Amino acid sequence: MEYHLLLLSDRYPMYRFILKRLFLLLPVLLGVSLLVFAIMSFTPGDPAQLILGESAPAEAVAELREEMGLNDPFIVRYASFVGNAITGDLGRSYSTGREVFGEIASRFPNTLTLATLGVLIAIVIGVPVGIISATRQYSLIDSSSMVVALLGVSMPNFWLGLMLILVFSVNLGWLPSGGFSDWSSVILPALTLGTGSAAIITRMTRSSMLEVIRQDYIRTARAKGVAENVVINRHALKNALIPVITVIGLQFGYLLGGAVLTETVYSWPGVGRMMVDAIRQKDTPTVLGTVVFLAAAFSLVNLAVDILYGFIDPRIKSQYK
Amino acid sequence: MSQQITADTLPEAVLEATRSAPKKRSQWLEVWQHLKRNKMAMFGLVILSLVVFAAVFADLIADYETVVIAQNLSDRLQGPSAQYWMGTDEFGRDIFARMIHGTRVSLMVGVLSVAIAIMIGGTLGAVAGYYGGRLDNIIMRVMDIFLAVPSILLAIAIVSALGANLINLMLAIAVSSIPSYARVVRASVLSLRDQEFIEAARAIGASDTRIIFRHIVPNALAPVIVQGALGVATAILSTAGLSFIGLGIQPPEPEWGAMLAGGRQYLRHAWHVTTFPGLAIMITILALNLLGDGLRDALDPRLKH
Amino acid sequence: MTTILKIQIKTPNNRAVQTDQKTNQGQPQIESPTQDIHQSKSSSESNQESNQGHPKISSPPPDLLSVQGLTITYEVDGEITQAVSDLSLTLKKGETLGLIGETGAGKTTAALGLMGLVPHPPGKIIGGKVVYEGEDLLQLSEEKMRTIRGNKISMIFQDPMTSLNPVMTVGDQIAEVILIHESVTKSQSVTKAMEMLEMVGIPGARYADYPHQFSGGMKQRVVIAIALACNPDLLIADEPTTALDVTIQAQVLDLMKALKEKYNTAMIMITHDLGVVAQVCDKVAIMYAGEIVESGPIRDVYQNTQHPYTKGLFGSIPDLNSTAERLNPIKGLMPDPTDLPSGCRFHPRCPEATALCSTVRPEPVITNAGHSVRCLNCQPVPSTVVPPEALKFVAQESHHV
Amino acid sequence: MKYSAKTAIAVALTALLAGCGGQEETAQVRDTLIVAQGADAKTLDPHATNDQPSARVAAQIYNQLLTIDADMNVIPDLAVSWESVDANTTVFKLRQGVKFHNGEELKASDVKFTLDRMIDSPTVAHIAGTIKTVDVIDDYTIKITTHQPFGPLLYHLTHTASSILSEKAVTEAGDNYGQQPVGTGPYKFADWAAGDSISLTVNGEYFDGVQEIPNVTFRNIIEGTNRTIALETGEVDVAYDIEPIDKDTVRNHENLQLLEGESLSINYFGFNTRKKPFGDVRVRQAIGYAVNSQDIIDAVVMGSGIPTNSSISTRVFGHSPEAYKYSQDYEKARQLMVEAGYADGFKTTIWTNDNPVRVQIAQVLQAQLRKINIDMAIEVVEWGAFLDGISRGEHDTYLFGWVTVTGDADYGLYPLYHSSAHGGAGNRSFYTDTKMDQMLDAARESVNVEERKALYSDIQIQLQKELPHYPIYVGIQNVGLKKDVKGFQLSPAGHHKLKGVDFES
Repeated sequence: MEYHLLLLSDRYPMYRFILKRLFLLLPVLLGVSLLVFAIMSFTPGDPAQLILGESAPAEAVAELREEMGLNDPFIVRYASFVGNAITGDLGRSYSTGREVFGEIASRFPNTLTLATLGVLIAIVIGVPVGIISATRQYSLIDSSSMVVALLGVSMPNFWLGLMLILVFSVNLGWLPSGGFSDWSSVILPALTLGTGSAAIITRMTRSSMLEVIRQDYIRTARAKGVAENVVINRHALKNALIPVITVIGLQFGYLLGGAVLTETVYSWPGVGRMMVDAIRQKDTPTVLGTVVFLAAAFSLVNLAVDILYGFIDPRIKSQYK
Repeated sequence: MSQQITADTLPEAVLEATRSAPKKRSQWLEVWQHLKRNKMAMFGLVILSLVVFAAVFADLIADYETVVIAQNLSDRLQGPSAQYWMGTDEFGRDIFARMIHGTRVSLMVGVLSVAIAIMIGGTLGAVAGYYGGRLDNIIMRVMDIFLAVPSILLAIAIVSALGANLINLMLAIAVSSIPSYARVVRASVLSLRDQEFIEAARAIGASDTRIIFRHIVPNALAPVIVQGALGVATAILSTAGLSFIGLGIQPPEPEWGAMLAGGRQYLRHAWHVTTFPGLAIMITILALNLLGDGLRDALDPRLKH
Repeated sequence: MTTILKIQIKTPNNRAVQTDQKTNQGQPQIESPTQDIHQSKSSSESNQESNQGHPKISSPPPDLLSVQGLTITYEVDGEITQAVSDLSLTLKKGETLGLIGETGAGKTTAALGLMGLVPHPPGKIIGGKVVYEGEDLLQLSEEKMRTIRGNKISMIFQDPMTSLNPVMTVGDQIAEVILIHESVTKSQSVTKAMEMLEMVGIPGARYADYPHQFSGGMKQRVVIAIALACNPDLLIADEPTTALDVTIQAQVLDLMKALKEKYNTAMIMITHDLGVVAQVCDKVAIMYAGEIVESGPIRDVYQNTQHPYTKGLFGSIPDLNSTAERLNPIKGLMPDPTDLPSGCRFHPRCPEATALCSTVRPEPVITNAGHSVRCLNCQPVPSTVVPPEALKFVAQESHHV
Repeated sequence: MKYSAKTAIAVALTALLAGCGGQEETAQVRDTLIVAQGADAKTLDPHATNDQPSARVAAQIYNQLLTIDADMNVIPDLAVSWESVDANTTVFKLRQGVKFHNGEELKASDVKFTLDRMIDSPTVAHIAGTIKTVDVIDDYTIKITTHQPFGPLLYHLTHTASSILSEKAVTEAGDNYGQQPVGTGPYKFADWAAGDSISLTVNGEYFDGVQEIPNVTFRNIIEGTNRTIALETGEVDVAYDIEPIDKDTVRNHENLQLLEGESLSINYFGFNTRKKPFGDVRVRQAIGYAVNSQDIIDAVVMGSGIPTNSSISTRVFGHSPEAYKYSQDYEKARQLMVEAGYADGFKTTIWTNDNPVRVQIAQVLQAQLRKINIDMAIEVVEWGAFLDGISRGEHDTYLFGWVTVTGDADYGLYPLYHSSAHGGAGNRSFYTDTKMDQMLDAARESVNVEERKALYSDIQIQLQKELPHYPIYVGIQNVGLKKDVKGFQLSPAGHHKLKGVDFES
């Protein structure tokens, strides 16, 4: 997809490429943190008031503001955040008093588990359906599997989640309705997340596959007498996977941070939920920590995807070297 | 005689057929012709027409003041009946009437938020792509930053700073999709920028603004339209999501997402409260997706037969 | 079936037979379509008779490939495109046929038709036969057909840049075809693939390299190696040198020529380069708007060009046997294949067109020049040349329009 | 690909089936009481927060000097007795031999440390009220002195924010104390999976008897519907705050029971008396006659509320039954509107945060006020901005709630109506009335129970006349439990103590 970025690294060894990408990440993270800091500072809502609750006398609020350093100029506060962040200190949550980094670290595995399983489900559904759909374009199978795949993305996530709970927890009693007890509790949330991504992966696989099976080298393979399923699985799939992997990467990144509704429905203790709660509590350190962390995770996933390309597409790999 | 064929992947005769066609018909007519043959896309279009129809004639179907927002607390959470086709909600309001009027709001939020995003994102993308260099770099890095900030934070920020009303809601949804339109438009502009007809326009002394808006934008429109159709779907879903976390439309205005999110506690006791808005959202979004996919196929010569 | 072929052999090619048949009927020029259909029906019956009547005509080498009335359409957006109409040709072992035509004339589609690779949908073979070693390929199961593709009949595609799978090593791509068609082990196929590489002038050590590491000419050599790896009887080369730069073109062409001679492979060379045809082909067929308008032995056609289109084609090429005095391109464009002109498909552009040309569809005739031409203005040679039995057979082939 | 896809599906299905099996096995062992509530605790440092979810957990870990019984009487807890030395001074005798979870013995120094720390904490200092000094008399005796006489002192000492901490534990833990709480309560802190659950284990040295159930887990189940579902599926034993619509489901379920009780919380409709036309008492009264609380209770909370005549619940000390109770009377309302010069009504807005219950209340109010030509737009404001906006008086009218956690009228009335508490401190109606200020001050400073009762009665009567707030209803709280959970008692303040809860065997 974005080959031009990779081309920049032509003739550099792989590690230089990675370093360069990590280096490019810094200004984005700095920009993100500045934007978030500004949003948190200049939108209504006083963190001190929120901490103290509904019955806080004005003096108490003022005192707390002073104590929290909220009266310092914006630049001073931002600089001190960045200064601390560089040393790995993301500060403490306004509302819980916990170290932000520690809490992210304790919740991130949950988010990662959920996102990984969600993406796996999406791949298991999306890639085969996309291939079948593409190889039988405009057939009944194509139309019906696309409609089914699209239904996944057409349902508001929380609604789908509630329905799944009703079916699998209440009526069938097979799976827990929420929380994070054992690994069976991850199935429903992952399914909820996965169906949305499955539709996107299906669509991408289908259109990528449609494009690839019209390529000359597929005709060459057929002209060689290669059996059709081998044409698809050996010759077409690997080529078609490159844009699909991009989408999978994007979806994975998106699921890492965008699973708020699902996390709420299933009371899943993830980072997304933590972020939204923090936003609503005006808990600036937590918001900054989670957003920056998720943005970094998102970028790293994309970097991993770019590296993965190299293993699939030798043309790209040669550019790393 | 043969240079053109090297890049193409279809048999010559087919290419010849598609190439000679525009002589007879305008480009959009051709897209329409292609779309017309895509059953799924037409299904989507029919659904959407019904939805638009409902939106346009909502007032004729049910009066806003006396039916849509009128509470009838003695008829709370009634199931579907001859009087209330889709039952009533927790205030005894007619869900059918609210669904019909909700079409307006849902569509308006969907379409306008996408329009806002296209206008802002498209302009930024066009400028970035057309001028390139430093400006491009700055614009796109800022877009990257916006892309990395969770849309929910942007939405909450806008709603809490500017207040929760329809316009701000649309703005909140639009903001988070600006970067993706900027990217799409920039990519098309980049591919168009150095083409000969642009050179020609420049040679006859057309201004940059004229070149961008008269020559580049119309040609970059196709991917934006596809993205836009899918974007409307996403916007409707986002509205529902924002309603879920409590930042939806202002009550008592009916809106599908808000009806769905608001009715979720009745899911097990009064199925009709969430089922109808849920189905409406689902079918509309399905229709938008089918139409969007159909448009993509129709606009992308590579996927044509 | 076989016998039919044998009968045909007596004539220089199908076209000749056809011509005579028309002449026999008397007034081909004013023949109406209905009559044509009648004729076809009756002739197909007589075909049966002729089949039985001449079972033992024999001797010259049999045709390796005989294509009869191949007709292929594309359906795009509900519009039917006649990509190939009523195409017939024959090829003997070792022979090379040049198929010439402008872009869009239907050459590639015809070739894909022979391979059974017309993309379906949108393409569809709606009539004709492709008889290869006595079997109609169009009737074969896909599975059976696969054993022929890449094995007995191979194809070289136009653009080497896109013909190779970018994510497989070139060696694997060669070895694959060997592994499919020959009962060898994996390692044997690798050895053979390396030999093939060497044979097309690429060091075997480059087996594990990927296509993007090769130049265009080298890639085409790889494609040739794939095509020839199983020692096919027939090689279809679809503009194999068009995408290459001029110096490389000659090398690749020489290579193909050498290999073809070495293995005695028959070849259909699709090209629009008349020079290439002159260099390698024994026979030539010129296509226009999906039809073969003129065909015959290469010297015949080059030296005694009959069809106005062929004349124009030669006229548009500088200095070819000084047939034309100055560069003289053909006016107009190829017709829209979804909306072909009535009568002769070339008439709107033809400098020699008469009123009749716009209404009557010409059938191929053997002219005085000794080869087949599809033009109303060309007088057929007297009917005596062709035995009547053969005529009947050909009549049957010509009704697929 | 086909094969790998099939395999993956097979694996997923197996996983599904295996998952079901696994769950049944774990349900066998009953050594843990699982309690579900709607949010995770923020911190278990009682001085760092004042939110209900935290208090509900902290209530199991800590004790206060005094506590309130189910009938709202102040009874001994860590203090066995107390004595009022003078209007400003009270002396408490501590229970002896009480051990903190870290093994330290409770001493008067811990109490002094705790109360001093409380006064210093901006979050909870207002609960410490007017405490001036805390003096250690001996290891088991402590003297609390207030700035001025403070009637509700004893009630304030029952608040979870007044929980007694171990000086040693707090000092050792430093900034992390909120995640490593040490108390004297029946359960001690074991583990905290942030955002998910908090585990407690039984305190084997609890002074008031060791609990039967060895472990308690507080689980965070955000969606109300899902708490009921978890209760039905047996994933939890106790679920707090069952959605009104789900109450019958729980009540009628063969394995479940529902406990309900009047709470200390009130929902009110407030008017910004600084803004036109709400400065006019006739307009406020007109609204009082236009509103029908029962309709709101029925429509929004399915009957889980009691129409009221006061800003404090009947269970709060000082509640007066004598204050005027408005009932819907459109005639009277319209007449008052005419008198106030608003015969044609007016346009206004109501602010509410995004709490669905409040948003729904706003919609019913909107419909009811339309009857007297008040066109009221609903402004749903995000919590932070809401609190900020109404504290600054940007609103016309607003919906809010108040929980008189201490159980004493002072806590429920003083911040809401005293002119010194304008804005964030509680008086978001910006109600200003010198006489009201005087009465509130007098009631606060009196240490005479009867005198206070009389004063509060006058205050409430006056408030219903003035109507700076229209009190809509007193909340009825509920808890859903499995039938085999015995001994559970509702605490009116909402932080139910699990002491004495056991499984029926």
